[in-house]
Amino acid sequence: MRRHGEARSGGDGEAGAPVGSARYGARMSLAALELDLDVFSGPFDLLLTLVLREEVDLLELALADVVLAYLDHLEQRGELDLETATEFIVLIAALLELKSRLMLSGEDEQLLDIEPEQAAAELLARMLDARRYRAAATHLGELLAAEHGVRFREAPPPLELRRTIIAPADGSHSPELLGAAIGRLLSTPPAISVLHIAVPRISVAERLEHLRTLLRRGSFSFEEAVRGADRMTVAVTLFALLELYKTGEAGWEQQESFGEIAVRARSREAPSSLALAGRAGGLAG
Amino acid sequence: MSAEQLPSLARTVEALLFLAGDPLSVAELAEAAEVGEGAVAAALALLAEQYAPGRRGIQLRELGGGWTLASDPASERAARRLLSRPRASTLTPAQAETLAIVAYLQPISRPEITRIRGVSADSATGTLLERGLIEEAGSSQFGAVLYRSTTQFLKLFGLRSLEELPDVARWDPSPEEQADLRERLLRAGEQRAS
Amino acid sequence: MSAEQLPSLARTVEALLFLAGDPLSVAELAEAAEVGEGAVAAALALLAEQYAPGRRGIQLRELGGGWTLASDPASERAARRLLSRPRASTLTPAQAETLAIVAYLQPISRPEITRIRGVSADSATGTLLERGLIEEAGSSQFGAVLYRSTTQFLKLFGLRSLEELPDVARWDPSPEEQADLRERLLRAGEQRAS
Repeated sequence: MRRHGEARSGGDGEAGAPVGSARYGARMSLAALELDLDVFSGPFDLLLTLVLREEVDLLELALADVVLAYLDHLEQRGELDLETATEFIVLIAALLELKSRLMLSGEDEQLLDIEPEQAAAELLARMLDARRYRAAATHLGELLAAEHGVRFREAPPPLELRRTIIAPADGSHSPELLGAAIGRLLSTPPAISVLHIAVPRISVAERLEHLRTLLRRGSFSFEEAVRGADRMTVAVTLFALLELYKTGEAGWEQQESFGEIAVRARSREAPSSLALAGRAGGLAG
Repeated sequence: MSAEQLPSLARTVEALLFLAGDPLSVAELAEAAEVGEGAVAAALALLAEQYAPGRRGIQLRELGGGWTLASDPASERAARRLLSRPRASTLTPAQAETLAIVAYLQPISRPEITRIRGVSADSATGTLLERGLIEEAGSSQFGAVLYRSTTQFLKLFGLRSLEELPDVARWDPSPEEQADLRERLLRAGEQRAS
Repeated sequence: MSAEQLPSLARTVEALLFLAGDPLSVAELAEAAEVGEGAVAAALALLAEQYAPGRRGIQLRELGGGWTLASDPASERAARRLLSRPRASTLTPAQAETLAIVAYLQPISRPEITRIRGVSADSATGTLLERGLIEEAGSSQFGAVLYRSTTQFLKLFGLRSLEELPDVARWDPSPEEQADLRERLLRAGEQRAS
């Protein structure tokens, strides 16, 4: 019997039991998610729940449906709570990023450079942290509730008792305090890395041009076409290649998974030549 | 019902607690009354007896590093009718989480709070600042404003000091549950890699 | 010394008088406590006995057609010492920053201070005004109030004139930069805020 660490109270036991108030089915159904949207309060919470329900596969979850469910939910409520909406957007963005990483498994050296064990440890630490302070928040809520009805006197003391009669001593403050404050105000935060946002400086048209130039040689390897290029350029080049395939200008083949992709020119008249083409010669490694 | 005369120092301490809105420490009371701290402590003990819960409409509480007078919760209904404003006593989950993170990890910057919560804490931080539950406490080395909790926070949450907050580890899952979680995360990672 | 339990209504009336700053009429008390005026009058009589002059540090007084709690005049000396003690001589980081901006860039408007700090300077400006460290110095061309430092400021910081303000180069993270201080502070503030 596996003990489920829980994001919320209640629920336990064998497969399929609900996790707290999050009523997920064996597969996370849209309806269940919609119900849960009332109560979710952070992506780590949801993530924790997703991981605990190990049968949920993010790859099989249509995120567009989640967005639609959320929009329906908003419509039913008839009001837009900005805070919740912001959290939802952050959540959906986090899920999108996670899902895109899953789909690119292995390709993304920079982002998935860490060992699975390290990644798991890191994710676990973050989830536990979030969970810890969520529990602490509940505790604070209880403390506050226990103080219900306790009020403090807010009336200011009579003015005649407040009048300052003792002047603070001259020279009691150091001027250095002011210089240090200016120094703090002159400091700027380190530049924020926006590398992962990848502003597309490369256009598909540019890469089409590049591929067509290479195609005039008859054939080339994809590796050769993107040598030294950044990830964005690789992605755009792939789009360009798909475009060439669609127009019938190029075809490709790959002998084995993760092997070289050989691209060759294809005459528009004879698309079947692609299937017959063997491993194209003259490929640079 | 008898009400004998309080000793002079106890009366002074009572008057000071009545006038000051915020908790007063024994040292502050001693300085104002021009007596030793021991005498103040004795006067407070006497007052604590007078103001024991359930005896009067006012209670003596030790809160936020000092002593203060507060109304008896039993009078809340009448107080609300009189002052026609509810005691602001609820926090949204986002505010409570942000407050918990500040209370435990202070001083802490907004980006750090965001990293722990996994969602932005901007609006919650703003509300907590406005309600006087947290305040600025300088800047981090990267220029981000740091936050800490206030005496007002201790006062409203019935805490004598931050030490009264329980250890956060208390809410951690058991080592077995953590091991189990780690294993599942690993398995998820392996599935992804395959 | 005995301190028996006050009847429930007397406790409620005591709590209401404690919370309200101004005198409360019997009618107001009766309405808040949801009882008749006769019952309130009886409760007040009981409290008047408890709070008879000389017994406690707080007195019950009939003032301007209503009832109010006030501190015992005998505690006046201690109250003055408590309430008029020099304000905590330290400046909060927000106050120090605001004061530094005013000192170095005067005259300067509040919106500019806010832009440099990246957060509102209203509360800090208010405190500095109240403590006499800064004062108003006319209005900018856009109608915003301008601030400058005071003679009191110079005295408290042991400065003969503003010329004696320390050179900020010592604390400057990039002293090689050759722009006007105001311009650089504004730029840094905007970068931090973005």
